[in-house]
Amino acid sequence: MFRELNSNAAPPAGLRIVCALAIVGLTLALIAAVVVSGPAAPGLQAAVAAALPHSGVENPVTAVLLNFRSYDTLLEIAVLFVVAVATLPLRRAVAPQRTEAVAVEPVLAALVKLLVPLVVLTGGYLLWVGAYAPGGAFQAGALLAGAGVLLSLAGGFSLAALPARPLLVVGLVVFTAVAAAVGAITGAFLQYPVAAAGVLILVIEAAATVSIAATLLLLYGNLAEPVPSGPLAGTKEPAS
Amino acid sequence: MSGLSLPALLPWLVGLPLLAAAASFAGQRWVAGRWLNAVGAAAQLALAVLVLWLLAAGDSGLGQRYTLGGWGAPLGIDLYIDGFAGLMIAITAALGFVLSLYSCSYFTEPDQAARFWPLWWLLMVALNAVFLAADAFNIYVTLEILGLAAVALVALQGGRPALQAALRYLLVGLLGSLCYLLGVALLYRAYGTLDLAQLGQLVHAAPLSWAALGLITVGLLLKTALLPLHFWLPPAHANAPAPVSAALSALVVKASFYLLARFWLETLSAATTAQGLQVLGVLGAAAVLVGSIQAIRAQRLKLIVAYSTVAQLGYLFLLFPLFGRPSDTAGLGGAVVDAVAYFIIAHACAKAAMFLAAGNIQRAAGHDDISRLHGIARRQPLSLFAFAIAGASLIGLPPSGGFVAKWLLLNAAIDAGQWWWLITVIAGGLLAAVYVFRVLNLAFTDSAEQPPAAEAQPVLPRLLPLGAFALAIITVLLGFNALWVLEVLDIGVPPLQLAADGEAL
Amino acid sequence: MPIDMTIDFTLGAGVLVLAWLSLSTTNLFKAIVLFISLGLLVTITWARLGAVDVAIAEAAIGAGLTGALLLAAWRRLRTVPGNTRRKAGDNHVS
Amino acid sequence: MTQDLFYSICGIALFGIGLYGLLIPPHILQKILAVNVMGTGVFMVLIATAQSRAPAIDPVPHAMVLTGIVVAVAGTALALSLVCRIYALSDDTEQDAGR
Repeated sequence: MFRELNSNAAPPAGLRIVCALAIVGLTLALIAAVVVSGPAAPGLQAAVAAALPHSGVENPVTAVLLNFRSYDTLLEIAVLFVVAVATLPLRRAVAPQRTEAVAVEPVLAALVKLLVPLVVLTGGYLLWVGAYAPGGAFQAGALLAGAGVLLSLAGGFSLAALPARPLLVVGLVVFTAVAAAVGAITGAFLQYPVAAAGVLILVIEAAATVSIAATLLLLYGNLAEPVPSGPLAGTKEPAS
Repeated sequence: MSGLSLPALLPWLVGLPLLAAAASFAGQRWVAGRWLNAVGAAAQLALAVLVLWLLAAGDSGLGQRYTLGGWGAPLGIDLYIDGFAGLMIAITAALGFVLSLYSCSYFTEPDQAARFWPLWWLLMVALNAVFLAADAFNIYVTLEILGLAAVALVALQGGRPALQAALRYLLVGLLGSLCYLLGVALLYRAYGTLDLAQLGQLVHAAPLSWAALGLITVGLLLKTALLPLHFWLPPAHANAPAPVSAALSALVVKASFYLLARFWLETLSAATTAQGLQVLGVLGAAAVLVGSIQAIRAQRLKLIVAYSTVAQLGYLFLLFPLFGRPSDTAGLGGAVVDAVAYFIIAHACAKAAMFLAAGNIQRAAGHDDISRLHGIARRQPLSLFAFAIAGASLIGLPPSGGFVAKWLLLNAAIDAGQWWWLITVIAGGLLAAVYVFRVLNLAFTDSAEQPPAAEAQPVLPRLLPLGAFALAIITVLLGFNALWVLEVLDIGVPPLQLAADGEAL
Repeated sequence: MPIDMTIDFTLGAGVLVLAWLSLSTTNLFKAIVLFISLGLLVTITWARLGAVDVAIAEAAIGAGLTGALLLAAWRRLRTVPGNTRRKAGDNHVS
Repeated sequence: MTQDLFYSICGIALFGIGLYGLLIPPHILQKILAVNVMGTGVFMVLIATAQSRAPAIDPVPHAMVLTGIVVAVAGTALALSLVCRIYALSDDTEQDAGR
């Protein structure tokens, strides 16, 4: 089923038809289950609205992500960390030695120089505004990563120059540390004191933003500039 | 009560390995520091033992909840521990400790070690988080950590077979997660909560419940590698580094099985049917037979052990038909759950011992092609001995954990009046004997054209055979300490049901 | 309201058609571009359903970053003729 | 037909299309795309469910989808890096295709 990595041979028509019929049947059954079960049950919006004044933020989605269900978000940052660890190139010595330097157009470079501070600023704004309106750490982190991609495209900087390890891990460390520290004060892991909740959430989000941006940038960098990694450290394709 | 309260320790079962992951990542240039990981694993073991002890000493004999963030379900997320969860955490910590010690000697190349340890700790995070989870969406996130960390660990070895196995494992894992998530989405649509206990009270037999149950089941079966969906497991488990194979077979597949048991027998039990339970049992029985036969036919040592995992997982699914449909939301307990939980633990120890032994042999011989492993017993006596003991446990020979586990399972089958499962259990034992003795037979006979001293065999660090041996010893010890394990298991089960079980016994 | 339903049906049908085209084409580059367009259409859908937070994340991560990753991978698969197979460390477990 | 029911159905259909794409098409990159399409389908069901409680929109599914999007990009990135590593190791991808 998942055997072929890269073949262009289509599976036999019979198999495709059986597969398609099975999936159509399954899909219709699921749709039927949803249709016959009538309107959705009342959700948690009332509970969220009631607890929102004690959450330290005004945006309900941020309140859910970073306060009510912050444990999920902590583990989600751990998911990103898994992928960062799994793909982080280990040997700096053989880092990118691209012979053909990317020919950077002066217009593009100038445009990027103008654009990047703007993107970074927008990222910071998104991070801050997440407490009140749509926005937050993940959106801000993605924007910052976008700025990094732009910069590297313009040849402005090399991803290998970043102090990657501390940046990648800071979100997880700060989040866990705050979770444990507030636990010592309030008695429950991840329970912020109400008065400090807004500030603590902003601290966590700022650290998370840095790690998210660094991770996303790393993931892009790994694919865009082929750096040998891990056990394959010797198998670098010749720079031709 | 003293200042030590059990629930307050629960978040540390997740927090401690999380911090260890971050620390081992930040300090990965420090080669000598790898032994600190063993210290961390010892701390995790101590924590798990403390939790188990407090759980067993608790006067209420009830499961314990912990509200993260102080909100409480359904708005917040809770952690929940009962006897079943406690034992899973304990076996995770115990195996985690032995495997960590082993890994300190196994991963000597700095690059590999630097990547292994953070991933290893994240695997521990995910396992503990799965066993403590009380929230359906939280389980999705923990399953993703578990799946991605496991894939990254399989890929650690490098080399085309390992990478391809990892890629297939990843795609299957993602498919499983998404099926599970769609099931959770439908549950939330129908009942408006994600908390497992609340869902357990709200769920009733309805089309949307059945759809959710089906999706969750398929998703988790993919991750547990039950028979028709097992195709990804042998290559992934056989091509990973030895301690990773051990953890995958012993713990990771059990995590999704644990969730299946929770969903079928607790949370969604109102939506299950007796036929569905029987189908799971039949698939399990088929897995025992097919997996064993493929193990007999396999040509590589680690592949034999991996197919054996497919077979042994099949036994676990006898839980479903034997447990039957609970008349009310009674909690997971009783003789059948005891038998299956005991089986999980016994198999975890035996299979980990086997994978470590196989890994030692592979490292010493430079390959694990069993047609060229003649006389390996002379060169790797301790590893072979560990393999033999673990094999005896898989077959179900006394005195071993595997013997007690099968004996409990047979009793449960007779009590449930479903004697036909006996055939599977006995046939599975005989088939296991065939593949275990096939290996032992080769290992103890010298082949004619054996060049004894022609190739200098690398000397393994002392810890590697000792690790395998220690796990084999634990497997035997388990056989002598069954009662204590069974007592812990009944925590969180209402006394009424226990009394009923007592009469049945 | 008829206008509302028109918008919804257009969005829904557009999403399904783009998904199908993206997965059924044999041209990889086209598939990726179609997938990115799908992400943008989905972003509009999220915004229409009142999920502005999700829409921002989808545009930035779901469509933008995933698209960039896919294009980068596609370029590597196309341009790197992986002909430097190293024998050591490759086949020792096969 | 209400808006939330319509988008729930679209979401499930998207899930089905993705599933077919995961099982059938020839190229690994398209399988990775297919997983993402399936994910989008699930997200659509969740967002439709959140919207069904209008005018008060339920933020919990939104938070779940935000988490899901990040998890999806993590999985995608890991898959792509594995694909590229496998590709860099192979002489001839066609030759190993049938294994």
